[in-house]
Parts: sequence; C-alpha cells; structure tokens
Amino acid sequence: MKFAVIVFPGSNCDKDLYFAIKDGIHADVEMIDYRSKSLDAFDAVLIPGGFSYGDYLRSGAIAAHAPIIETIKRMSALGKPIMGICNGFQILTEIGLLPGALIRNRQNRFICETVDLKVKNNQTIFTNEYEFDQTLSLPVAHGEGNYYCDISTLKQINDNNQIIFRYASDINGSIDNIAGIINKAGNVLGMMPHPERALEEMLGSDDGLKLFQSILKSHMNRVNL
Amino acid sequence: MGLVKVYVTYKESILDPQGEAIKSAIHGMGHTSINDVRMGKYFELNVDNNVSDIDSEINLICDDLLANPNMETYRYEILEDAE
Amino acid sequence: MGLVKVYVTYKESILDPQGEAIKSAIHGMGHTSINDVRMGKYFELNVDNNVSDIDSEINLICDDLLANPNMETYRYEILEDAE
Amino acid sequence: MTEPTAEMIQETKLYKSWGLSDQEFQTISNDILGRLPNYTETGLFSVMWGEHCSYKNSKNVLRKFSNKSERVLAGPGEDAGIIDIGDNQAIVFKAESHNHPSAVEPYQGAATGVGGIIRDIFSMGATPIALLNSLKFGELDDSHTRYLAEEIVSGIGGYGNCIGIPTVGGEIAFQSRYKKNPIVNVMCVGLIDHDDVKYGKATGKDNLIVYVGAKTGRDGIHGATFASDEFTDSKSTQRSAVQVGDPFMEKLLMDACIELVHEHSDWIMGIQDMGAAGLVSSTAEMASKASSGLILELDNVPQRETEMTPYEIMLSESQERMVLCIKPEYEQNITDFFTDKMLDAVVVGKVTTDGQYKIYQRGKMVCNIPISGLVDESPEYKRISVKPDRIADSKEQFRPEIKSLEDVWLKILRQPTIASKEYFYKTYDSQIKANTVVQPGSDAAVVRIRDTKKAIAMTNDGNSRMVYVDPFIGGQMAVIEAASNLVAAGAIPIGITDCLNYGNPEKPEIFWEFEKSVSGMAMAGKKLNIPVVSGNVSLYNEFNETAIYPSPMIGMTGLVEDIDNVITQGFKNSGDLIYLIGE
Ligand SMILES: Nc1ncnc2c1ncn2[C@@H]1O[C@H](COP(=O)(O)OP(=O)(O)O)[C@@H](O)[C@H]1O
Repeated sequence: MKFAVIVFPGSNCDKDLYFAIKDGIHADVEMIDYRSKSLDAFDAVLIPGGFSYGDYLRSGAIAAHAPIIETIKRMSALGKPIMGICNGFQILTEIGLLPGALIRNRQNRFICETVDLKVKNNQTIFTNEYEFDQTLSLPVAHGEGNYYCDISTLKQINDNNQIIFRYASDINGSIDNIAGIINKAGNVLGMMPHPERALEEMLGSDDGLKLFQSILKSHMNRVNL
Repeated sequence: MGLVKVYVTYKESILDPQGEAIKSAIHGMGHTSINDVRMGKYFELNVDNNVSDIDSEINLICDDLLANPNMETYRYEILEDAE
Repeated sequence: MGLVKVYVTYKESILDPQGEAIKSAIHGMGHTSINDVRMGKYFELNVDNNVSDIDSEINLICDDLLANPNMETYRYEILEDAE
Repeated sequence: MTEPTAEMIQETKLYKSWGLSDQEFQTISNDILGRLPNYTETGLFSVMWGEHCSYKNSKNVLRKFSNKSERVLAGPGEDAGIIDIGDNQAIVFKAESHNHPSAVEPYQGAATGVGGIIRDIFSMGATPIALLNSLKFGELDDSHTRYLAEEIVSGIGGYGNCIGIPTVGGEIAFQSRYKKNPIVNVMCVGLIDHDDVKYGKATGKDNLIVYVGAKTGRDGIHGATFASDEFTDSKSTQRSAVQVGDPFMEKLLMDACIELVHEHSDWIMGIQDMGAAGLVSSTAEMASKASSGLILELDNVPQRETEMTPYEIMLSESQERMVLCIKPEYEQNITDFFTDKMLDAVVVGKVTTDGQYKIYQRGKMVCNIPISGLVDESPEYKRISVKPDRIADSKEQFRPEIKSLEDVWLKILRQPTIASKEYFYKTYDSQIKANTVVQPGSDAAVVRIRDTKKAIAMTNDGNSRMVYVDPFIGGQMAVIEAASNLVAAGAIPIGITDCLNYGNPEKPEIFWEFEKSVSGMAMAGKKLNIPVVSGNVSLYNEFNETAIYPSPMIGMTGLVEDIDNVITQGFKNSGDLIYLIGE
C-alpha cells in the first residue's frame, strides 16, 4: 500500500506523518508537493497538520485553492481513503469534502495537551482496529479546533454515524465534543487530535498506531478479496 | 484604481471568543457601558478600473476565499477612484 | 443602544503578511485585476445610550486596547440606535 | 526630505541622537575616514558601534567566560555556538533578548524575537529542534502586566507553533521592577551534521552577495540602537521600531536554506541572517570575517516601499531576510531554487579585495568606508564599577518568623513565580515533530534525536532576586541550577548560552552588578567544565531611570547518551523511598 503525504507551503506535521507511515506501520510513503497534478500512484492520501500558508485569513482557507486540491477531490470521488489531521481537517472542511467548519477555540487560545477521546464508530476503514467506545489518549495542538456545524448538519452526521471521535470532556467548545468526523461515503476522515504524535510509549502514548494499522488492514482486505 | 472594502463577520449564532475576550478587557479598563463586542475582519482591495463587472468579481472572491459561508457572512462597499 | 464600528489597519509602512498571502491566493484564482490587499480588524461595539462623551470613550478604548499606535491606525463610525 | 550634509551633521551633532558620542564621532572622522562621514555613513557607524552590535560596554566583561571544552566546535563570534555530540553530529544553540520591542508591541515584539533566534540557528545550516523562553513580568495584579504577559506569550506561541518548532521549556517570573520593561529572552537549539556547518563569510573576489526573503520596508529602522536605549514615559510612542513577524515566510526561508546547505553546499560560500541592524550588520560582518571588501547596489534590494533612502534600506530591520555569498556560476541555479520555494533571491552585490564597503544607489556612491573601521575598530569601554550601598548594608540578615509551616508553604506555592506555569506553556506546541520526550512541567525538557539512542536536554534558569541580593553568588546559582536541572533529567551538561539583561551600564552600580554576576557565572561554568558558546547582552533595561533587577539568564544544553536513562521530576509510586542527597 502506498501513502501520499501532501505538503502545502507551511505544512509542518508532514514529516511526523511520513515517519508514522514509514516507521510506525512500515508502509510505502512519499511526500507530495502541493503543485502535483496526479496522485494515481497512491492508495491513500494524508493531509498533515501545520499552518498551511501561515493559516493566514482562516486556517485552511488559502490551501483550499492550491493546485492539488482538484486531484484530491478526484481521489475522493474514486473512494480512496483520505485523512486530514488538524490543519488537514480544516482544509477538508474548507474544500467541502467534510461538512461544518473549525472555528477559534472557545477559550480564545491555542491549546497543546494530551486529551482523552472516545471511538464512536469502529466500523470504518480508519478505526476497525479499535474497540467501540474505547478511550484513546491523543495529543491536540490547535487554536482553531472548535468544530461547528448547523443543527441540521449535526442531525445528519449523527444519523449517518459520521461522528468517529468525541472528546471525553469539552476541551475547546466543539459542538457535541466532536473531535473527528467522516464523510457519508466513509472514505474521508478529518480529526483534530494528532495520532501521528502518539505512536510510541516513550512520547506518552501509542494509541494512534491502530488508526494507521486500520487503514493498512482495510486496504489489504480489499486487495485480497 | 478603485477601492473595495470588505467586512467579514461570524454569523450571529456563532460565539465570538475574541469579541468576548475584548469585552472583558474593556470592562476591566472600566468602560462598562460597552455591552457587547464582536470582532470581524476588514479588507481593502485595490482593483483595476477596467474590470467589467466588479460586483460579480468581488462576490466570487468573497464566497470562494474571504469568507467561509458555513460560519461567516460578508458585505462590501465599492469606492470608485479612491486615493 | 448605539452601535460603534471600529476599523483598525496597519500603518502603511508596516508589512501585512496576511494581505500579501491573500493577494497571491486571489491572483492564483485568476482575479489578476486585484492589485493590492490589506487586511485589518473590524469591531462592532454595542454601547449604552447614556454614555456622556462617546467619542472620548471610544478613542480611549482604541488607543489603549483595540489598536497599537506604534503600528496601527484606526477610525470609527457611530451609528446611533442601530438594530 | 533632503539629507543633512556631513558638515551639518558635525555642527548640529545629529550623531548624538543616534547614540554616537563626540569622541566616537571624532575617531570616525579623524582616524578611520580622514574626512567627515556623510549621512548614510554616520547612520551605519551609529548602529554598528551601538551596544547591540559592538558590545562596546560588555566585551571586556564577557572575556571572563570560558568558551572552550573538548566538545566546542565553534564559540562566540558566529551566529550561534556549536557543540559536538558525537557520531558526526553537533548541536547549535543561542539565546536572544527582545525586551524593548516586546514592551512596545508585546505580540509582535516577542514573535519577531523568536523569528530572529530561529534564523541564527538555520543560518549555520542546522535544523532547529526546540525553542525555550525566559520571561519576566511585573506583578500580575496589574492589568497592563496581564496584557503584556498574555500578548508576549501568544506572540511566542504564535510564531513557534506556526513555523513548527516545539517550544519545550522556559521560565517565568513576576516582580514589580519589570512592569514597564518586561524581559523576553528566547533560545533555539538546532541539530547539524559536522560537514554541513556553514559560516557567515563573504569570501572570494567577485563572488556574489544574494539577498533572499521578505522585501525591505521602513519598519524597525534603528531597532538595534533602540534595543540599547532606555525607556521613559515620553518615548511611549516610538514609531519606527516595530516590525510584524511573518512566520509563514520564515518557514519557507528556513526549509529552503536547510535544503540548500544539504543539497547544494557547493553553490554557497557563506550564509547569514539579517537580524539587528539588517543589511549593514549582516553584510559588513560577513566581509569582516573574511577580510574582504564589498560593493552593494541598493537599486537591486527588493523594496516594499517607494523612495527609500540608502540609510533606510541599510538600517531597516524588516524580518525574514537572509544574505548569501555565492559563486557567480551558480547565480541562475540559486534564483531558480528559491523561486521554486516562492522566495525572491536577487544579487545585490559582490565581494572585492580592497577592504572597503562601497554602496551605490542610482549610480551614485553613497558610502565608502573601510569595513575594518566599521566592524572591528568599534570602541571598547571599561565602565566604572561601584558596589551598591544596599549590598554593603546587608549585614542585617532578614530572619523570617514562621508561625505555621502549612500557611507559609501554601503562601509560597501561591506565588505566581513559584506556581505552575501551565496556563502559559499550554499555549505552546511542545510536541510537534514528535520527538519531545519530556515536555514542559519537569526540570528540563528532553528532545530525542531520531534514529539514535541520544537525546538533548535543555533548560533556562536565573533567579534575578538572588542576583540582586548577591550578584556573584546569584550568578553562580544560575549556572548550578541549570546544570542540576539537566543532571536531574539524566543528561550531562555540555554547553551554555546566555542572555545578560541589566540596566544602564554607565551607572557604576549597575555595571558592578553586571561584572560581579558574570564573574559568578564564569566561575561556576569553569568549575563544571561547561563552556559558554553563545549569548546576548541587553543593557539599558530601565523605565524612568529605575533599572530592572540584574537578570542574567542561563540557557544550558545537556547530552543524554541513552534515552532509556531519561528521568522526570514527579514522584512515581506510593511506597517509593525518598532520599536527600548532598550537604
Ligand atoms: N515560558 C515558559 N515556556 C515553556 N515552559 C515553561 C515556561 N516557564 C516555565 N516552563 C516550564 O515549567 C516548568 C517549571 O518551570 P520552573 O518554575 O522554572 O521550574 P524550576 O524552577 O523547577 O526549574 C519547567 O518544565 C519549565 O520548562
């Protein structure tokens, strides 16, 4: 299985994600420039955290107009797994692959800490290695991670089981403690916490590992069918 | 050259934590007659005069970039031939 | 209740990194008739009607908090009895 | 505006308002130039001979420090010190103060401080791996102090988080002397392979000087002189000395420079950041290190504003800019390389052999001075040193009377200076890059080095109250505390950087504090065999004539040979035994 890590100007968790795939699950991975025209060679697309274009204007707003976005949308239409972490999540909402928006933390400050979250849906290609309702300890680091959507959207994503992770407690004002959601088709995941920073006990937690393993396993299963 | 001023604010239903923080700072300074503060973004765009349909151009830019319709609204003014 | 709108912008000689980034994004989207973009802050303050000298109060708040005179300038409008 | 002529400058003593003394002006005119300097030249001398660039008041005190050990690869004089950590790897680190800018515009002042120290590290070719910061504010019951603290902390976080370097440690103290003159010291640590080290040299006839990064504007002109100036109420609207940081631009610049050094080392002879005193300081120092001369063409300097004068272009402290010295045959490669990274790179001059600094604008020569005079012949002062009365008087020892140990204990814990700083450091991304083994909250931060068993421990320390009471002992304690913190984390201390923050050195009692505390730090450093490889001096930290406490900050790094030996501060299990070791 081959992963692409998209590098926008200002992405800064790109290498962390690269190492997560290479050293964490020992799969093929390549860093892909935001100007690339094709992702045909890849089985999954990862959009890293960071401050694409400085997060100027609004996080993810300018990246949403980068050349590679059209290609990412095509990959999504093909049903390929696409995962955005932190700034990647913000970009996915900006380009409309995921509903809602990420607004400024309710406490009006950047927060960096390790928090508990619950797996609310383990029947996805991203979470099948976890137990339902399992508690994960994952780092967050964001200033605009407060998930917002209007009431009707909230009802929809609830009804469709699109809420994948919820914070165990309110950390930033996110509506219904939403920490991560998936699209209706089930191939695009966005989450604020950083699984790629939680792969080794030495760094505090290895709860992120199973997420990457899930993607790998889902792919293998499909390929083997 | 024309000047276009664009104002972008959070939708009313959305809590504005910056506005809240500023309000408490203002109250802390003793100005208790300020009941509410909302903070938004303000842009000045300098536009070539030869643009044919400036309204549609500005609306495009706002919808696609300057504001996120999921959470923000915008309005703008066009000042022809500003300094 | 009165509404006061405050606009804060960088002084001309100060770099506006956000404005620059937005400008290139706008150009990238094909709107090359936009020559320049500056980004500022926009505030809406709701003020009690019984304030005696609203101008001096707003000036104080702007000078001390909303703008830093070392790098920013501001202007404001008072809209009496706004919605 | 038409510039005053050389004669007018002499007559009106304009140079004085730029910080040059009569004596210094005479030396420049009579001994160095043999003529009167013009407006631009006077400006260049005034910043290069200012304390910030020339260390004229502190040089002879700084000589007390030892900067040698088996591990030192480069010491003071470079952008940052370099210390060997084995296996062909080294760490590069330095600290910098941004006190004055932060007092005037706390968010941007602190942010641009972080930006500046990061450039110092990657300009040597190193990859920054961690940031630290040492902050001193007034008492928190004051609303202006709370505003400064909030803004300064968000400025530091804003820049570091955006550029993607973890902020892993620091210290914060509160004391009323810092109310109008906060202390903002930032430190950056980088990692490098020995072969990749680059120095800021402009060497080799006809090699080209290339300007990379943000355009030059009128912001921050005379920032370096401003940094060595006292505050008073009347100066509270200093106009030109504030800059806005652009961490996004710096991220592009950083990644590009590191890649350039790694992949295309043969294209470049030297690389240097434009920090305090901008273009003049960077280029003149690069030429001085190689005993070269330089020609600069100002028309080629990317400018954000129109009609900038040579004085303004040379002294501007616009942020996020670098200077390279390259071989002419690679000019096209270099411009293409940077264009691909969304950065402007333009040739603005070339290296000569005559030792002169020649600057042209619109075909006209606007400056022609010997580089040695500008850089190396800056004056050096030995200020008068007098022991303050308060110290002579301190025979009367204060004896605290403790009625309830519990009350006192709680009272101490409630002191903002003692209490947890989590509220602040939680706003710093301390984990980015996924290497932070020990995050803020323990004695020292520990960052592992990927693909090795090694890690680097680091800390910032300095108790200014202690230094105020006894500068010599307080200086020693700063070094000892930092070393203990590193040892407690499982590391061997290997190097020191410092920020020396004091009041006006022309006041004998202040100078005494400075001298004595440096002696204390130097002695402790020598005893423990920890060299001082870089640092920064910030003098004139006063508000309305009242100086801050003498506030040296020790930034220390340590080497963990085996990451399995890293220890954190907290008690681990109930039932574990507690030992008290030492006297
Ligand atoms: N400005 C700061 N930035 C990051 N971390 C900080 C800052 N101030 C304090 N800390 C962290 O808080 C912890 C306690 O700091 P401090 O009170 O100075 O401890 P000590 O006196 O034991 O060295 C340390 O881990 C330190 O790195």
